[in-house]
Amino acid sequence: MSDEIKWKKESDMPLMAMSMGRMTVNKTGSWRNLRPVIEKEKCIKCGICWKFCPDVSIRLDEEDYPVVDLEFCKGCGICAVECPKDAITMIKEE
Amino acid sequence: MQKVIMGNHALSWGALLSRAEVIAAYPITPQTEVVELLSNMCADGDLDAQFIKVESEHSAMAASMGASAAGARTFTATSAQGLALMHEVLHWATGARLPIVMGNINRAMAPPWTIWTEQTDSISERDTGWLQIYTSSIQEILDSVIQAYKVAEQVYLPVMVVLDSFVLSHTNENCDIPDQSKVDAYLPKFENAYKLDVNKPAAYGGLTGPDWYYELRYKIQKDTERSLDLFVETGKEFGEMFGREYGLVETYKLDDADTVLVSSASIASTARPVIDAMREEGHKVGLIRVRVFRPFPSDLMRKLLEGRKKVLVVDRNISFGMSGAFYEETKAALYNVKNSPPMWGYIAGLGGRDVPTNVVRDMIEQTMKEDHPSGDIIWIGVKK
Amino acid sequence: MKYTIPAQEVMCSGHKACQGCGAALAMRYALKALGPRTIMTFPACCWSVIDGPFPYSAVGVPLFHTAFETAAVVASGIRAGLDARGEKDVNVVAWAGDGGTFDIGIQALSGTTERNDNIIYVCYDNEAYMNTGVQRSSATPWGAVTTTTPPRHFKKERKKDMMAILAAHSIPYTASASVAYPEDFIKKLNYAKSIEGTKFLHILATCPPGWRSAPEIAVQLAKLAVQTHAFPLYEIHEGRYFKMSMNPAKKPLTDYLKPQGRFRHLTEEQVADMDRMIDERYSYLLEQAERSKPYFDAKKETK
Amino acid sequence: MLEIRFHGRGGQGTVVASKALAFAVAREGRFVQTFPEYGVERRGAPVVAFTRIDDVPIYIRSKIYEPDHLVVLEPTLIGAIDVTEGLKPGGWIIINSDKKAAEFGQFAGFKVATFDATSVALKYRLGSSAAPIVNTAILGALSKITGFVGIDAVREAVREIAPVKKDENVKAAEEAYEKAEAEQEQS
Repeated sequence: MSDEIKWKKESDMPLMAMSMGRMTVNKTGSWRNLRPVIEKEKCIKCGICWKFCPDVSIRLDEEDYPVVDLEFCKGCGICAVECPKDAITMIKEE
Repeated sequence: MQKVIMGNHALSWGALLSRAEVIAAYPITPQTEVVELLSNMCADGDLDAQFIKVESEHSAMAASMGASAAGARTFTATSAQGLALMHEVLHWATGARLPIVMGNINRAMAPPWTIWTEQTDSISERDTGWLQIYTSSIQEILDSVIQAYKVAEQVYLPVMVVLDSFVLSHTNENCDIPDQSKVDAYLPKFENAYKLDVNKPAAYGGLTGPDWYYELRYKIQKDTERSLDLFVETGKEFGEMFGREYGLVETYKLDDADTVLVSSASIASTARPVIDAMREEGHKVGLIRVRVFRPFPSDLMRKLLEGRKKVLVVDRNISFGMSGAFYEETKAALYNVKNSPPMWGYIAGLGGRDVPTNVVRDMIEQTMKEDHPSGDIIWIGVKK
Repeated sequence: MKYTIPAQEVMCSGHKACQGCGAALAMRYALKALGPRTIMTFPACCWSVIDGPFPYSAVGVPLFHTAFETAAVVASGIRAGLDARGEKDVNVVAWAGDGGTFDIGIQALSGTTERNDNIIYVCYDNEAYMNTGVQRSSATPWGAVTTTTPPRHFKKERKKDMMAILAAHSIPYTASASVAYPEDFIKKLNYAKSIEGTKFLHILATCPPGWRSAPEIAVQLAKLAVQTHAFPLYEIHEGRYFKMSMNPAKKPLTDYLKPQGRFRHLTEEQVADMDRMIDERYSYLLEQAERSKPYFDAKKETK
Repeated sequence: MLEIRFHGRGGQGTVVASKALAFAVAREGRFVQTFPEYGVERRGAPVVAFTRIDDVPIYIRSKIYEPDHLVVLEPTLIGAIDVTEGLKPGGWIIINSDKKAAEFGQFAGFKVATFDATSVALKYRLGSSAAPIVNTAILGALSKITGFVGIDAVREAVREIAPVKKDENVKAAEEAYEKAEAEQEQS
């Protein structure tokens, strides 16, 4: 349900302003100036970065290491501040 | 079942027979008996509905929106200041395409404080997208609530059933209360295809830009226009089942009439014996009672009025700086017509000023006497 | 890994919240607790925009956008509609900002609460009208600058005590929570879910643009609000019995104020004034909690 | 069409009297319309109510200015207001009074009948002695005197409309029906 909805005419639309898809069509990664980079060696897999991400842009892989979804990460930097091991650094986007 | 009931109770009975599932209402004179009877109907178990006793009319409409959005058949009632307080959410109910039915008792607006009848309250809401039925008898009030749901639920638009304060709301009259089983057959249980459903999560009413808002409004207009046919169809079907047919307008002795009185609600009702009396004297006068005001039946009015000698429209409402609403709309409908008759626009009965037969007669006679109306607005009976 | 909060995500990425938005975090946590069998209604608030434009939505649950002052009563209506149709196991949640709760929506909220309608009302409080560009609300704290309370005329009125107003309706449960303490937040929502009646949650939601603070310290600031006693976390049961959710040793108020541009104009004296107000309120809460102890002890015993 | 106007004081059951008459007439299969002159009058103030009766549906929706008949539930109103205003010549004036009809000499040209509905109301403890509710008794009297409606229909209507003391109200109507006499004073 994350595909962009493209209507051509009014008859394609629902009766009222009713959502037909999810906001995952909106790739908020383009908002970012700073990008979080995770140093796996320092990571203790506590999940705190995952927990405090307002954009649901960090998931934990099979080994519980955090992975940043750069398609959506807005680069707010909360993960870097909250990380108890300073394992996340915000670096400038090119 | 034959009963003598008051207009307000006819609204309650209409809601009961329509099996309203949620009622949210706030008391206001002259509407209180509507909610009192409904409360008792719920308390006695005659009506299996949730009754939300809200803290304002604004909340009455807002709660109705929530309930209707959740898929429940929803009823409320108000009047005048209460309706005005709802204004914002009246638009909301339309935009959200919620088939709510509301009774509105036409009471004049304050200040000064007043409780007597006038249509300016509901006329002020004519642009909210609510369909409006103006009733003229106790029976019609009850029947209109049931028909209102039938139309509302097909076009997903809210309907206002309007009645005059006191002249209808507090008048007791013979009324046939139809059998529940027959009403159930006429108005089956409603399944809202767009209800809030955890199994089909969707957001309703989210921010919409100029790229699609325009089309959403187009859809409302199209469905509002469609409701014209639906009012006719459902009114006919109602006639077949219950022996009382309803349409967009009611005509009386119109066929060969060269002078036609157009009015609504109780004034149009009082006009009937006047037409009878004048017909007996040989005057070719006829009557159109506009029942459905929104959507305005422009085509039908054109058909009925084209080529007549004279038309007078009597309004119990006023759009200050212009004229009466029924006059405005009738005139607008006839504008591009070749044989458009001259049209007199009378303002009568504001604030509950009684409009007895002799006043109706005065307006018809004045119209017959003059070649052309002297202006856009003619006040009748102002104490000068 | 042992998750301290539910793993399930109902809210999705792609929403339109600002960087470091506390309101977005609040929604994420709330939906973790509430789950997909939830229907929400939003009045005008940041979330009217955050959720995304038609035809998209981020919350993942049915949502009715409504007029500014109607959230509580629309929730009442939804509940009545569901009840009328026999759908009992759905959470009905009004989700509103501080403007829609403390100011324009208080009448409808009072009505819903007085009827004790079975809904959860969540106020995510970012302490001003952030959606319209940071104008003062009655939830704006004393001392803060907004676009309608400029530095020379900063807000001179204290923040309205909404919890007390709600509690005065004798509703079963009112609680404050913070995006900095998601476990506590979720625990409170779980409790709210488990009981009938109107439940009110007051969430402090950091707003980096409105508070003139850096987005990366959003969670830190929310934490400091609790640690400096500016935004205490507590519950009120049955409108009378108070319980502190935590009682941290007080950190200097300036730790909380300094990183926020909205308090930058305050003199040392003014900060001291603010501190006194905070202490006054905090000690009142402690007193209430002390007084309420027998109630909670008895509750524990009966369990 | 018959048009009847009721005069009384707020709290006496004037509006209910007009309604009860309509209810009774409707039970006989005729068309009725009844409504109070709506104001914001409180208890004790003079009130007016109207009933229309016809064999065909009633469309006129204005007040009654020229009633065919009058019912006066409160005799002290006579003199205080012009109760006969607009009354058609030869119309009935049914007055709740212990006086003889002949004593209402001012109503020349009308048919006057009196009945002491207050005593009957008090006997059945309808209302209080300060404010007896006389409507059901006066209706019984009206049925007997004018024949506008049969006592059977009155009985049923009273039972339907009386909020409390249904039996007592029915008895009051019946007793009034038995005792009332169509004595008239015409001059």
